[in-house]
Parts: sequence; C-alpha cells; structure tokens
Amino acid sequence: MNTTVEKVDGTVSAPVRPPRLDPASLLPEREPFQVLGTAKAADIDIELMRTLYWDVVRGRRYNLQATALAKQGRLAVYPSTTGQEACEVAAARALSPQDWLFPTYRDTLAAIVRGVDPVEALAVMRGDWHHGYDPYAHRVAPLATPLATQLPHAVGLARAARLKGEDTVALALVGDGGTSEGDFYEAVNFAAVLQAPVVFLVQNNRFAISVPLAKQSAALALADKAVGFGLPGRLVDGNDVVAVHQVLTEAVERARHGGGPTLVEAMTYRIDPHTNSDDDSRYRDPSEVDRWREHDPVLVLERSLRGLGVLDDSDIEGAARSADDFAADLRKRHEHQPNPDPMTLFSHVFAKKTPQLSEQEAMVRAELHAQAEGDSQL
Amino acid sequence: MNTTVEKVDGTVSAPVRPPRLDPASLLPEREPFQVLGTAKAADIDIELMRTLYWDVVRGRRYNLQATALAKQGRLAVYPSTTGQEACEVAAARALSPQDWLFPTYRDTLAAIVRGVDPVEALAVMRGDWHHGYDPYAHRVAPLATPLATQLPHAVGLARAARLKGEDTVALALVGDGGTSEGDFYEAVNFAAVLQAPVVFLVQNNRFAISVPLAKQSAALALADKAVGFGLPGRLVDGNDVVAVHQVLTEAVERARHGGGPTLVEAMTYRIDPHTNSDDDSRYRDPSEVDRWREHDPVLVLERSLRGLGVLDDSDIEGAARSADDFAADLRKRHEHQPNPDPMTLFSHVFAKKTPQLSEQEAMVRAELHAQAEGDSQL
Amino acid sequence: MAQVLNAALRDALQEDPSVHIMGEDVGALGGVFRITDGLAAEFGSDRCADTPLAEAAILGTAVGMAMNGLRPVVEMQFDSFAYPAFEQLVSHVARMRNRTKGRIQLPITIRIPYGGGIGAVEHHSDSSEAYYMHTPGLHVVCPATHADAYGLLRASISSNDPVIFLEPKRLYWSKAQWSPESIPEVDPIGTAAVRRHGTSATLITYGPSLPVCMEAAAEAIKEGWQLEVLDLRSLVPFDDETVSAAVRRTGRAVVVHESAGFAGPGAEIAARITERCFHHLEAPILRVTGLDIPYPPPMLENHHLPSVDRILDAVARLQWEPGTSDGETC
Amino acid sequence: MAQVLNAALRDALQEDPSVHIMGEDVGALGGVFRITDGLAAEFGSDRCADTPLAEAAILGTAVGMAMNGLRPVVEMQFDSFAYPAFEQLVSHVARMRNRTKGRIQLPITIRIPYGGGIGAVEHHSDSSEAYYMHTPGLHVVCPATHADAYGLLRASISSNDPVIFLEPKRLYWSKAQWSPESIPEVDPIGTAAVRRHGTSATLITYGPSLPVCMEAAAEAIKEGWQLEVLDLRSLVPFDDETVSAAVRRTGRAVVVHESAGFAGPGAEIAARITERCFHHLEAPILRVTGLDIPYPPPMLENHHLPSVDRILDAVARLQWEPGTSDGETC
Ligand SMILES: Cc1ncc(C[n+]2csc(CCOP(=O)(O)OP(=O)(O)O)c2C)c(N)n1
Ligand SMILES: Cc1ncc(C[n+]2csc(CCOP(=O)(O)OP(=O)(O)O)c2C)c(N)n1
Ligand SMILES: [Mg+2]
Ligand SMILES: [Mg+2]
Repeated sequence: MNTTVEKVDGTVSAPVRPPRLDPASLLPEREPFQVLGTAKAADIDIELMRTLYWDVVRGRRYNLQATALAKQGRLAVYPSTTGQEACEVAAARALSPQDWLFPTYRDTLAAIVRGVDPVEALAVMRGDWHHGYDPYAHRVAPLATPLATQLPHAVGLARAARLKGEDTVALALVGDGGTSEGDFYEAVNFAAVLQAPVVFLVQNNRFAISVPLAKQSAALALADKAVGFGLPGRLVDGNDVVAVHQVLTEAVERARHGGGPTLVEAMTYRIDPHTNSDDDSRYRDPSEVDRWREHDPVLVLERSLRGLGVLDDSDIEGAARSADDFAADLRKRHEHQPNPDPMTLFSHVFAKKTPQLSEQEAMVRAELHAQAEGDSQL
Repeated sequence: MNTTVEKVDGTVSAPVRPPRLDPASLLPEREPFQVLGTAKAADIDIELMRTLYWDVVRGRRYNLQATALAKQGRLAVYPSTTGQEACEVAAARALSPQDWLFPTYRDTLAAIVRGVDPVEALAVMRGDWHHGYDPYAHRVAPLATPLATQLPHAVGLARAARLKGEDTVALALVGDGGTSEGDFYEAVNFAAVLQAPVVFLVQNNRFAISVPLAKQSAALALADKAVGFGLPGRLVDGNDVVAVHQVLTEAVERARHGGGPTLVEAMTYRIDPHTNSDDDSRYRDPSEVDRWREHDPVLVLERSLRGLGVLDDSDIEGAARSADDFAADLRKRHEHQPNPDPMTLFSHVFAKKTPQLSEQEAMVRAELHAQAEGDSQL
Repeated sequence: MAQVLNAALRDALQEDPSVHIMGEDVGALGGVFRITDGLAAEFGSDRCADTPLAEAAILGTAVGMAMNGLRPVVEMQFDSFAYPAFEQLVSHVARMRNRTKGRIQLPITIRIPYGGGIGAVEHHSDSSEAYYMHTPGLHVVCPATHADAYGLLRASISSNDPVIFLEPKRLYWSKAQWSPESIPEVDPIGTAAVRRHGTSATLITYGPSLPVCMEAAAEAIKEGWQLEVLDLRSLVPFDDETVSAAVRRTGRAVVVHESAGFAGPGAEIAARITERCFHHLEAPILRVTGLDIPYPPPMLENHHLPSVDRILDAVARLQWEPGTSDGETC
Repeated sequence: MAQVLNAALRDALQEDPSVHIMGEDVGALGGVFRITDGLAAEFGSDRCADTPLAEAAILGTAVGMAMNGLRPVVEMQFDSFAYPAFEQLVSHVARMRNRTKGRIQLPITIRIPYGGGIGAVEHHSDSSEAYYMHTPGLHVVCPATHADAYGLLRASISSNDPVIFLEPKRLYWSKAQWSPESIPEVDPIGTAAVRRHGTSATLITYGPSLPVCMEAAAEAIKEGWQLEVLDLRSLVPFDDETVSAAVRRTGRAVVVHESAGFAGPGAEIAARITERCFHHLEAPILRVTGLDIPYPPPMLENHHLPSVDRILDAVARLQWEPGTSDGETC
C-alpha cells in the first residue's frame, strides 16, 4: 500500500505492508481435479494403478466385513468408509515410510492400507481397549474421536520433525463436519505460520451424521478456506483414487521440500449410514445414495482400468479372491481375541502407579479373586 | 461438476454439486479501501465528516486521559486505542440505534462513542466491578476479555433478532490476534450458515501484545478468510475514518437487508504499548511507531478536511476544547466513584441466592460488622 | 426416560415461544438418542435447529440468543463433546449475571447425555459433573426417575439461570410407569428426595447410580441393614437440610456416584456432611465411585462403575461394632 | 519466585535439547510475567517460541511434538485462558498414555500463572486446580517456596507424564534467599512438606495460601495454639501418608486454599483424611477457601481470599472444649 494508492492531497500513506500478492492464486481449481476418464489417465504409472485397484477392492471388502461384524454385535460400533475407499487408499499410498498418518475414527481403512493389522485397528470398535496398534510401528496416530482434535497433533509432530532435521510429512484426515470445529482452523493456522510439513485432507462426504453440507458451511468449496491462512487449497474428485493420490502426493512432496502445508478437499459421499447404528432414512433420500453409487470409486476405477487395458477378468477375480482371504482372516482372528485383563485399567494411567491407584487396583484384584473362588465353588 | 468435465471413457461423473461460483468474487480488494486523500473524499457528506472529526479528537483525548489515570494507579489497567480511533469511532457511528456493538477489552472508546458513560465504561479497569454499564441501554455488550469469545454471542443475538422479526444488526470487534482463536472461525461460520445479520470488524493493529502479525498469520490479508466461509471480505485503511465508516455502513446495511454477514479487516496500528503496564521496547523498534505516527488517524482526517475546506482553525480549537471538557469531566467523576459494597459479591451469582451463598454472605457481613466495631473503638 | 424428556421439551416449546432447541443432529434425526424426536417436524427447524458442528459456538450462540430474550436449550451430543465449550461455559455462561449485576441473565439449559454403562467406545462415557459443580454460577441437576426427568427439565428451562442438565444415558431406555400427572409440585431444583426409608445407614446418590443403590438397599436386607436411599437430584444448589437430616437419623452414610472419586462430587458431599454432622457420625462417610482412571473401554466398564457389591462392602465397613477404629488406614 | 522459575527453565533448556518452551508472548517479551525472560535470546526462537494466539492449538501442537520425542513446556498466559485447551487436556493429554497402553507418552509441562490477589481485572485470577485434580492422568503441582519453584519445575519437565504446574501469581515477586544448592534431593512430585511443626492443629495448604497460613500460625501463638503447617506441593499424586500422619498427631485440621470451596480441592482433602483418620479427629476438618462466587473484582478480592482472621476463626471452631458439639449446624 505504501506506494500504490495515489494520494490527491499529498498526505503520507501508511506503511501497512508491501503490495499484496494475488490471493486468488491460493484458491483451489474451480472444478474438482480428475484423472480417471480424462486424457490424463493415460500418463499414470500402470503398477501404481494396479496397486490402487487391489487396495480399493480389498477396502470395499473390509468395509463389508467390518459392517457385518458390527451388525452381529461383534463390534460395538463401525463407521464405514464404503464409497470413500478412494480417499482412504490414496491417503495411505501418498505417504513414504518416514511420514505419519493422523486418522479419524472413520479411517481404519487408511490405517490398514498403511500396514496396521486390521484386528488391531478395530480394537477400539471391539471395545477391549481404547486403541489397538503401536502408533510408531507404521507411523499411524491413534484414531481420533473428538472431532478435529488430532489436527494440531499432526502439526506438532511435523514441526518437531523439522526441528529434528527429519524429512517427515504428516497427513491429517478430517471430515466436512470436522471443519466447523475451532481446532481445525487453529491447526491450519499453526501449520501455515510455522510452515510445518503437513497436508490436511478434508474428506467431504457431504454429511456429519445427519447434518448435510449446506447446514455445515456456506463456502463455495471447503478448500476455499486455505487462502485465509496463506496456503494453497486443492479440490479433487474424491471418488477418483488416481486423482486423489496425485494431488496428495504433490502436496506431500511439496511439504517435504519446504513448501509448507496444503489443504486438500476431496469431494466424495458416505454411502453407508454414519455407523451401523445410524438410521439414515431419517435425513436423506435413498435416491441420492443411488445416484452416488453410479460414481462408486471401485467401479469407476475398474471401468477406467479396463478401458485402458490395465485390468482383465483374471485380475479382477484375483483381486476379489485376495480380498475375500483378507476378510476371512480378519473374521477368524477377530473371533479369537482374548478378553482384556482388568488390571490393565491401572497400568497406564501414569508412568508410575500412584499410591491411590495401587489401592484401587488391590480392590479390583480382590474382587476378581473372590469372584474366581465363588465361580470355582459352583 | 455433473456436466462440466469431459469424460473420455463414458463413465458417469459424480453428482457432486452444481458448477461452482467464482470464489474470487468474495475476496477483498487487493489494496485497502481509502477515501481520504482520494477523489472519493469530495463525495462524502460534510456533516458526517465533521461528526467523525469531533469523535476522533475526543477519542484521542480520552485515550490520553485514561492512560494518565492508569499511570497514576487510578485504573488497574488501561489498554489504549491511540492510533486506532478511526476504527473505534467508525464502528460506533456505522450503527443505528436498534443495532448492537460487541466490543473487546480494548474498545471502551467505541462504547463511549455509542453513548456509554466513560466512567461506567471504565468500571472494569477501575476494579470496582467486572462491568459498569447497562448493556441494554445503548445496546453495547460487555467488554470481552477472553479473546474472540464475544463473537458467537454477536451471532446469537443477531440470529435471535431475525427470529423475532427485528431488523437489528450486530457489529462485533476483534483483534488480529483474536482471529487465531477457534471461536473466531466458529462464529464466522455460524453467521454464514445462519445468514445472521452480523458484521465482523478485525482491527488489525499488527500486534497481539508482543506477537507481530507475521507470527500470527501467513495470510496475505486477514480479510481473505471470508471466502472460506462463503461471505465477502473487505479490506480497508483503518486509519481513514471515512473509509472505515463507509465500508462498515455498507456491510451493516447489507446485513440488515438480508444480505448476510461480512468480514471487514481494518489495517491500523497500535501506537501505545499493549496496556500501560506493557514494555513495548522489548519487541518493537520505536522507529516503526514513528512511521505510523505520520499516518495518525486524527492528523490524516484533519489535513484532509482542511484541504477540503470543511475545517478551519476555530473548528479545530472548538473540538479540542470540547475534548478537554470531556476529559476533565471524566477525571472528576472518576475520582468520586463510591467504593463497591462487598455484599454485591453475593447478589448476582444466581437469580435467587442459594442457602450456601447466604451462609457465606452472613460470614462476610459479620466480618464487616466486627471490623466496623473495631474501627469505631479506635 | 427418553420419551419423557421428549415430552418435556415438546411441552416447553408449546408453552413458551421463546424456547429454542439447538445442537448437533437435533433436527431431522431427532438427536443421536432421539430425545428431540419429531420436534423439528412439529415446531419447525428454527425452534429445533441443527447447528454446524462446533460446541463452543453452539453455546456461544446460545448466549447471544439468551441476551436477546430467547430461552435456548442446547444439546451437547456426549459429555466429553461439551469440553470444547468449556471456556464459554466457565468464562461467560456461569458469570454473565454476576459481572453485569443481573442486567444480563442467561436462561440457558445445557442438556448433556451423561455417564457410562452403555458399552460406548472411548470419549462417550465421561461423567463431568464435578467440573460444573465447582463453577460458581451454574446450576447442576440430574434426574434419576421419570417424574424428575420431566419435572427437572421443565424447571431447568423455566429457570432464569443457566442449568447443566445431566441425562443419565443408561436410563434413557428405562421403562417405568409415568404420566405427566406425577410432576412434583415443588420446584425440584435444589431439593433432594428420600427414595427409600431406612434406619441403618444412608446411601446418598443421584442419576444413574440411583437404581444401583436401590438394588443394594434391597440386597442389604439380607444382611440385616435397613438402608435409607437419598436421591440428590440437584447438585447445585445442594440440599443440605435434607441430606444432613437423613445422615443425622442414621449416623452412617455412603456416597455413590459414577464419576472418578478423586476431587469428585462425593468429596464435597462427604466433607460438608462431616462438617455439619460430625458428632452424629458413627463412622466416616465412605465413597463408592468410579475409579481414578480414564473411563474404561466397554469390555471393562463393569469394573469401573459402582456395583451393588461395592456398595454393600462399603456399608459393611461402616464400623458396626462399637470401637472398631482398627479399620482405619492411619 | 519469577527469577527462580526462569532459572529452572534455563537449566532445563541447557541440559536437555528436547525441552521446548512455547506459548503466547514467551519470546521477545519473556512472557507477561517475564518467566521466560531472555530464554529466546539465549536458546533461539525454536526452543522458546511465540505461538499464534490459540490455546487449544498450543496444547494440541505440544501433544504432537511430544509424540515425536520432544519435551514441550507450555505457558498458558492466565488460568482462565487455559480453558480453550480443556478438550485437548482432558480428552488427549490426560489419556494418551492410557489409551495407547503406554506406547505414546506425553512429557508435557503446562505452566499456568495461577490464582488471585494481584489486583487483576476479571478472568485473570481464577484458581482452576480442582478441574485438573479431578481429571485422571494429570499430575498437578503447585510450589509455595523458591526451592520448590525450582525443584518442582525441574521435576515436572523431567516427568514422562503431563504435569499441570501452577505458579501462584502473587508469589512471583516474593523475594527470599534462594540458591540452586537448596534443591531438594527427593523427587518432590507426590510429597508434602511440613513447613512448621505444631501440636494443636494442622493447617493443610499449598501455593499462594502457604504464606497466609504461616502468618496465621505465628498469630495463633497469642491464642495459645501451636499450629502445624503442611504444604502439599503436589495435589496429584496426593501424599496421604504425610497428611494423615500430621492430622493423626494433632487430631484437628483446617484446609486452606483460594479456589472456590464447593467441590474444590479442600473437599477431597477433608473427605480423604476423615476416611483415614476418623477416630483420631477431635472435630470435623474445616475448610477456609475462596467463596462460591465468580472471582471478585480487584477492590473486593480481599473479601474472597482466605485471610489470617478466617483461618484463626476456623481454628477456634475446632471444638476445643470437650463435648462442644453444639457448634454443629445440624
Ligand atoms: C468434538 C466432537 N463433537 C461431536 C462429536 C460426535 N460426532 C461423531 S462423528 C460426528 C459427525 C462428523 O462428521 P464429519 O466430520 O463430516 O465426518 P464423517 O463422520 O462424515 O466422516 C459427530 C457430530 C465428536 N466425535 N466430537
Ligand atoms: C483466550 C485468551 N487468551 C489470552 C488472552 C491474553 N491476552 C489479552 S490481550 C492479548 C492480545 C490480543 O491481541 P489482538 O487480538 O490483536 O488485540 P489487541 O490487543 O491488539 O487489540 C492476549 C494474548 C486473552 N485475553 N484471552
Ligand atoms: Mg462428513
Ligand atoms: Mg492486535
């Protein structure tokens, strides 16, 4: 502003800041980025496309299996990602081993694609403990239930990596509903100010439980939020796994090389109810779901890859068989999980048990003894 | 997206949403809007300009007086708006009687211009009670200390007005630092989704206590945040009272007539330390303050109005004299404030005192009696 | 209890046009527990409004609505999802009347599905009442019966002060005879109720632990104990008179609640009874509470929650033989 | 005490490169209370970093840093400005170790300028320890002496668990003889200290109320009372052994703290002592605490804070004559 405004009366203008850059350059594309079904698909590495295909097929099978377990009461709850497999798979596959993934409660699939054992990923849903896998083994943070609260964690982890000289990137997932929480904005702002190597992926599945996007935000696109923090926004077709993978990979590598954070919005749709115990007939028209089924991320990919000559019937069968094996293994091992030990309740509250916790532990132990004796006398 | 992307393989595109509008239309101007010193000044109503002049002169005098009282220990603390009088005055003057103002701790001046008695406005700074004026008398909410927390209140009040069929608008003030708090974003989002008649004015005075803007935000302008919520952003020279008044008046009337909320960023500068007890030599170069003094909102206006022939020496003298009288009155009445009654501590915790509070009140009353008796025996 | 709460909300909406319900999923869905079922359809989406997903703004917006003459009834989806609104609650909701010398009053009811015992995963079973009890300016109530669910909710909505209304999740599905006729005449906020008379000792409880205490009292007869059961209903204001009178009658008491014991509600209850009835006490007041651990996963929650056995154990430790001070740990 | 805290931070930064200070204005300004004075200059703005103004994100970012091997020391500018971070604190910081079975530990120190008595305007004088005490998974400590300011802060930073470190604002400017040599040998987290021996009754306190209790004890001599004064130092873990032993010795006790009494720290302290020492007690344990009101404005705060007179009054009510049960209110 110092020099740009013509002052007719000769007064001095304020030293506000240098003429500002064009914020429009940070706005996302007007229409979601797509690869499948466009000419760009021909340039994609075939091996990558095959990997993504196997992943989404297995992902779909996983969603069906986990939903079945929940309906049978063998999981306390399961929030499915049916219809969102492209986002889940692409998120996991865009990362290198040194990177971190920060999932929400819905993103067990992304964790599994990254290498987490599905039985361990489902521990929280099973209800034997709050969390099942070693976060450091595959660099996957615990599934976050309080919405958007994991986003500042991702920023801090990425920041620490920078301070330690590591080239780690953190990819944090959040839903459309989660973008309404203050934590989302605070985290994006911290990432931008600190130039932390973080990528935020908003899976806009158009619902937060029953609340549709229009009641969540009046923005023309959620990715439009990026410009307000001085970072680039990207908009991508969330049912096009290749497009999501490409956008995320670009953002991750940009972050890795000091380019700072990116906010990506993937436009997708939650095909299943919020969880197995949700009744979505109360808030949406089944015909809307049907329309989206036509854009099913698995089908879209299958058709495109067939068209490109990358997939044939035997590939498709092979993927399906392997997915079935995966589900059968999950089912079997899930059934044989040991019951949790009540003593665990006291072991990890603090590094060292307080005297008070030891007293309470003794009480529970005594109760268990008494119960065991009672049982053995029957 | 349904129809816009050319699909080469004949797959169906997702029914994501209609082709989106150009978000760039919601971005603020590239350079802060100005009136003074530009050709636009000639079109402004002369009476308005004179009113604004008297206000800023009185405002400056008020800041000097209150700072002096704080330095003398007659206020517990005073956060001055020296250098920001244009924003304070314009905010108050852009509102109609049926509107509400939501100030921060720093905005006693805006409250006063709106009609609040300065002695009552300063009650919280004096320390005899948390809040001094009747919020309903002039429709000025209590000064908010926890940053950004008053913003959702403004949204709720405006929303309620709409529900009740009133044409009230709420104007909420916040600082550059306050925009980092989650409450800021949540409030802007609620306002946009509810299309509540609210105007948010960010007084970007370039510091949050010691933290400069660059450590607060990487945005090219704070007003760029608006687009992420689907509402328009405006950028204005915060030291140009006429420009701020014009931008706010437009935004207020837009809100009043159902156009929804606006986010306005006024670029200004905090000339004084954060409060009288702050030591700004620790974090900024005095030469930066000096540069801004050249763009002093009172001087800028005075010079412009002189140039336009709206002000002469006797006007200037008259305004100064009236400001002195104002300050003298404040000083005098401030000194004669009665000490607060300790019984007040119990009167307003609940509508009806709980038995427990009555017990505690009795204790304090007994202590006061004992003390009074002790005193009278001396 | 869910239908009763629903009826109370419906009647409040019906009788007072200033009542406005708001929260996440309270509209078409009727809330995840269906407490607002049908209300948006009946009263319109302005009177029963889905909000964006941000608890601080939900409560903050309610503050502004209350400043402008409305009577917001806010639903927080689960206990721990009220934490984002903690600053609004403590720094504004609880103090607004006081800081403005009564000029602004905030008749806001904050409904919180509360407590555990329903097999929910982490973050869905917290008991947060101690935080609210310790915050001057808030009323805190918790129904355990259907009549109180109705009566306390109506009283909360009518109150000109903010009320934290804790809805015991595991009583949502309790089915008991209830009709609006059984509404208590008196304002139930601030009054405790004796649910069972007894002479041996007093169980003091509220909300989800009341049924457990009633069961314990029934069991205790086998041991020869006639237990009095006191339902506090209102934690703030606290009904010292009724509680002290009960404990004075029996001379022995056990406080029972789900939330963690340390610095929990039972601490205040035990301390204040002891202050007031010291020489009537035959034994220290004992507490049976949740453990001092983060709320456990579903498969272990039974070890955390007060049980009939733990209550009876505590009663047994109330020094029934004269001069049995050896049980003390100091 | 301010300089001592500054020294502790400096030494921690010096000795352990994983220690990182962060918060609002902790850099060039050195914090509004100057506790971090000079540290950014000495260790660089990465080790002592000004953050954007958002407490939830400050704490949330610290969580991520701790997950990645750093040892964050977070400053919250005032007690009540920590409330925006309440969800991060309760739902993550306090539980992360537990939910991950110890795989993720969060060695985070949260420094909070704490309490009143400095003539600050509203929202600047809260005492929030009860909220933290009631949250399983947090350690809560509060120094009252210079040696403890140093020792407890170093111990907190070294702890592999999150610690709420409450800094009594009105002791910031206290000047007392102190040199690093006087650091206690033992880990002070979890241990109380007897500050004055006495036989008549025990005053139990911590932080800003310790000097008031010491003064009361000095005054009490005129009345013929030899008061023991116990400084808890650590509220979680709680040193039952030392506290019970002291109360057992004297048979009478008064708990003193600034925060509101109802459901406050004193409730837990009184309740647990009574549970453990009932038959050693000659009188109920009394509490002298802040009133159950929002923290008052500067000109009235002296009516809120525990005073020497109130403490002596409470001591006088400890039923010194045998059989004086008439003082009871029930
Ligand atoms: C802080 C918080 N508030 C409320 C909830 C309850 N809740 C769980 S999921 C959900 C909807 C989330 O929607 P979105 O972010 O779009 O994610 P999606 O479920 O669609 O994946 C809500 C309200 C929560 N988990 N955390
Ligand atoms: C929630 C909260 N955190 C911290 C503070 C302490 N504080 C008071 S003013 C201030 C700086 C505010 O900066 P800005 O929003 O730019 O307003 P300005 O003071 O410049 O008017 C801070 C950190 C507060 N009042 N509230
Ligand atoms: Mg969603
Ligand atoms: Mg500022």
